[in-house]
Amino acid sequence: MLGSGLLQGLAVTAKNLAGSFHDPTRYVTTEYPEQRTKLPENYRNFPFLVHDDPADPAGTLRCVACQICEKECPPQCIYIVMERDEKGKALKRPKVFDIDVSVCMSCQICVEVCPFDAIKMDQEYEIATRDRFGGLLLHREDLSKSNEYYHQIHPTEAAGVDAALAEQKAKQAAAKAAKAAPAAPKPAAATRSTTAATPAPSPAAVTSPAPAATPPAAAPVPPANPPPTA
Amino acid sequence: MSLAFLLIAFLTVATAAVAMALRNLIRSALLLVASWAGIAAFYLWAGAEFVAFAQVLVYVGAISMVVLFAVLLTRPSRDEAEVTPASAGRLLPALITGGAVLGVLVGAIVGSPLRTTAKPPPPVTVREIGLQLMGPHAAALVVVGALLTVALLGAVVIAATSRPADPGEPR
Amino acid sequence: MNLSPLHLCLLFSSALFCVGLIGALSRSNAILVLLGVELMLNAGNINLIAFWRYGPAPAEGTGILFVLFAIAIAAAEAAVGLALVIAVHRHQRNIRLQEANRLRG
Amino acid sequence: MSAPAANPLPLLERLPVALRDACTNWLPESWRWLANSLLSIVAVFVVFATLFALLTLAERKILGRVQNRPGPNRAPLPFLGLRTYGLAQPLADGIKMLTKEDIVPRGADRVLHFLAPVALLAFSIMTFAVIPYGRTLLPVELDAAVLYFFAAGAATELAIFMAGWASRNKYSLLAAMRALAQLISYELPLLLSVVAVVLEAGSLSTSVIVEKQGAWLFGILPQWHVFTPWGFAGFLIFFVAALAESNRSPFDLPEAESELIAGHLTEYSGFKYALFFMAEYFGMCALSGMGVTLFLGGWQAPFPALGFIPSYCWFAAKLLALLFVFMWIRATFPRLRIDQLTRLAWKFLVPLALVNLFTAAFWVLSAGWAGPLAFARWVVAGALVIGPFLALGRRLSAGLGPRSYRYA
Repeated sequence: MLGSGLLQGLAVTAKNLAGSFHDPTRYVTTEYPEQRTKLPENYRNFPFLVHDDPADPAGTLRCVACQICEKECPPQCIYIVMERDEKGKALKRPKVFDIDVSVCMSCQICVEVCPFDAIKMDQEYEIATRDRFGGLLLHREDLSKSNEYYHQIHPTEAAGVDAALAEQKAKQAAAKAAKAAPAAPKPAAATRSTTAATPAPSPAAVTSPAPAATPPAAAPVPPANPPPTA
Repeated sequence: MSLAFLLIAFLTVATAAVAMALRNLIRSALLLVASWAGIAAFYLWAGAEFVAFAQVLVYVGAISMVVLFAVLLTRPSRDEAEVTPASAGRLLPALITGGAVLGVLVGAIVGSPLRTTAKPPPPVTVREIGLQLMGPHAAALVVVGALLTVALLGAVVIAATSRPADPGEPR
Repeated sequence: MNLSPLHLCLLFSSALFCVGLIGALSRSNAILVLLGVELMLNAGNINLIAFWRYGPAPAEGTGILFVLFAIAIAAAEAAVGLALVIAVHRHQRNIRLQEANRLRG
Repeated sequence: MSAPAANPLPLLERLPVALRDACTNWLPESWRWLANSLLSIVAVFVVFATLFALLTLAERKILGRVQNRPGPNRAPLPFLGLRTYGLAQPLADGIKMLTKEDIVPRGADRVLHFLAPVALLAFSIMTFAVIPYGRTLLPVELDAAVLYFFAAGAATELAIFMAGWASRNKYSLLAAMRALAQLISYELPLLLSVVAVVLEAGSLSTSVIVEKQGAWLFGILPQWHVFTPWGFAGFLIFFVAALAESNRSPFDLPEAESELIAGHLTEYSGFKYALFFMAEYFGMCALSGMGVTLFLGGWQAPFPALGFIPSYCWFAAKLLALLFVFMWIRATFPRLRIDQLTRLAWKFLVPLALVNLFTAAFWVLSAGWAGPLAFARWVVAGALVIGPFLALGRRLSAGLGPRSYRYA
């Protein structure tokens, strides 16, 4: 009959109207500035630099100013100047590390190419600014964030990174020991992947809610690069 | 009350005159609507409430719409509704004729001793109008109804395009 | 010269009538001519109401009824007239009355 | 406002008139009517302007709730910082509208562009004059009140056309043409459905029409027109036509945002836009008020026992309920296409309204039937309503149904 569809439609909207008052599953709005939804762990937008010691953020940056990310960045939003001492010798840390987030396209390539796990993706999305040019150009100080913060926003991935770094450090120590004892054989590269699964004791892993077990596929496994001190 | 009448009369005639002289058809149609509304105001002033509302309903509500539709459908160019002003060859005879008619009418009106009653008119309620329409004037009402129906049908037939319906037209 | 209200009403209506007449005669646009005719009809209606109001023997509501009928007929006239204008425009792409001089469409 | 009734009314019922008299009693007799009329105008305007402000908020709130979101709830009260569920939103909107720049296009017809919103608002306010808001609250007692209402309402179409034409914008002009076509089409069923009421009541006066609906069947059932077969059908026709006449969704084609930007409102900004908005809501209120008056018993209480509540409260309650339905419908239905719109008017509503007129005539003629004949009266009238509805509805919806899509 003509009109029955109209009545059905009215019933649907009436149900919504009444339901939004008593049914929290219908009413999905969050009052944004006061209430915030928890971001999913894999959410990412702009990169930041990881440092290890909050007491000395500039000194413990993992970045060695190798400029790989600068070269790989598709929109070329990264600008790095390596710090040098007065004799011109490279100090392996950035003097300038700028990211123009108004240009950045959040592709995460810088994170994937970084051999030192020094640059990671942040979850900070409230970057609105009144300063059109300077406000969106982030400097080293703005970008530098602690490893604990990294554990907070990406717990699973950070645990994997920590484990890999710890293993690398252990291997370096072993290599040093092997150098000291010249007869010792070099450890096979194939053992890396198996040992990476074992959780390494890390001070930051305690704060992370997720168990630092096998890192998921999303967690970048550090590629087999020569250790920085080599 | 006479002042109100003079005001209404002046405004009505003025809007009508300006409307007849304008180049822009839309403006002249809208001014004519104002003029019709002025006539309705005159009816109100004269105490013919029902006629006044009927005048507004028919002229301001319906005829103006038809006029505006006709103007928009027959615009000379797509962008404006300007028309040529009256040419001198037509204006002059028209003015002479109109002036002559006006002179004759005014002379006749002023010169004739019209008997008028001082008493106010009998208040005619809607009920009485209805009874009159259905009683003594029922035949006229039927004729008017038939006339309106025929006129509307004729208007539709005249104005409708004879284009056959497109079979692919969406329902 | 002492003019009664009836005189004033009649003068008003004749002025309106002449405005309509001049408009209908002088303009060449068919719509404006039709509107001029409408004005003349309205002027006639004013007369009817004026005589109903001030006339010597105001019959109960006859003037009002006449005006009502006249309004109805004016509506019919406007509808047919404007339909004709539209039909003329469809044939000639023009509604100047001087050029609407062919009977064959 | 009309003279008080003969028997003394309760205090609450008399309150508005008593207040008005207290305000104007000190004036000489010859001036009092003028002061009274002015007070009525001011009162009506203030009440409906406030209602307009609250309706804009209520509409957004209801639309929000239907879409499972809260609607505007953040504008704080000035200097207090209290949010009060967005109660200050109309205030903020008003200030925004007042302070925005008023832009007139270069090619626009400046005079008409200015005149259109003013005329529209003026005519919409004029329609409020003849609605009886309560037993003693009728701004203007007119013998031909219903005719006056629709005459004033008809003039609003002209204002919409003026707006569309004066903007010199293709979208505006298209909207003006659409508005003309739509308003003419729906004027007819609107008037025809009202004629049925006039037939039954035997009067064009709104106060008489309301008073005729004041009896109670068996001492309990209200005899509003909507509770008769022809009245119910008439009310539905009236309501649909009123939706179209006030340019409300789903008939808001003249200002369809998705097709015509905003139709005749495209070139309006600032305060003129606010005037249009106000006029639209005023038109909605006036038509709802007329619907309440003609079909829903006006200010009459629904049950005799509830008569102690003042009549204007009943009127307000019915008006608000009707306005809520307006918003509910806006929240529910998608917009019609222009050909569907005109087809609905001419092929469905007009024939139904004409048949309904016959039903009403039958109802009036059979008023004296009693006993089993009264039952037959209901059956015949009901069949006269439902039969044409089904037949016409079948024709209207023939060939239409849920569409099936094939993905290429």
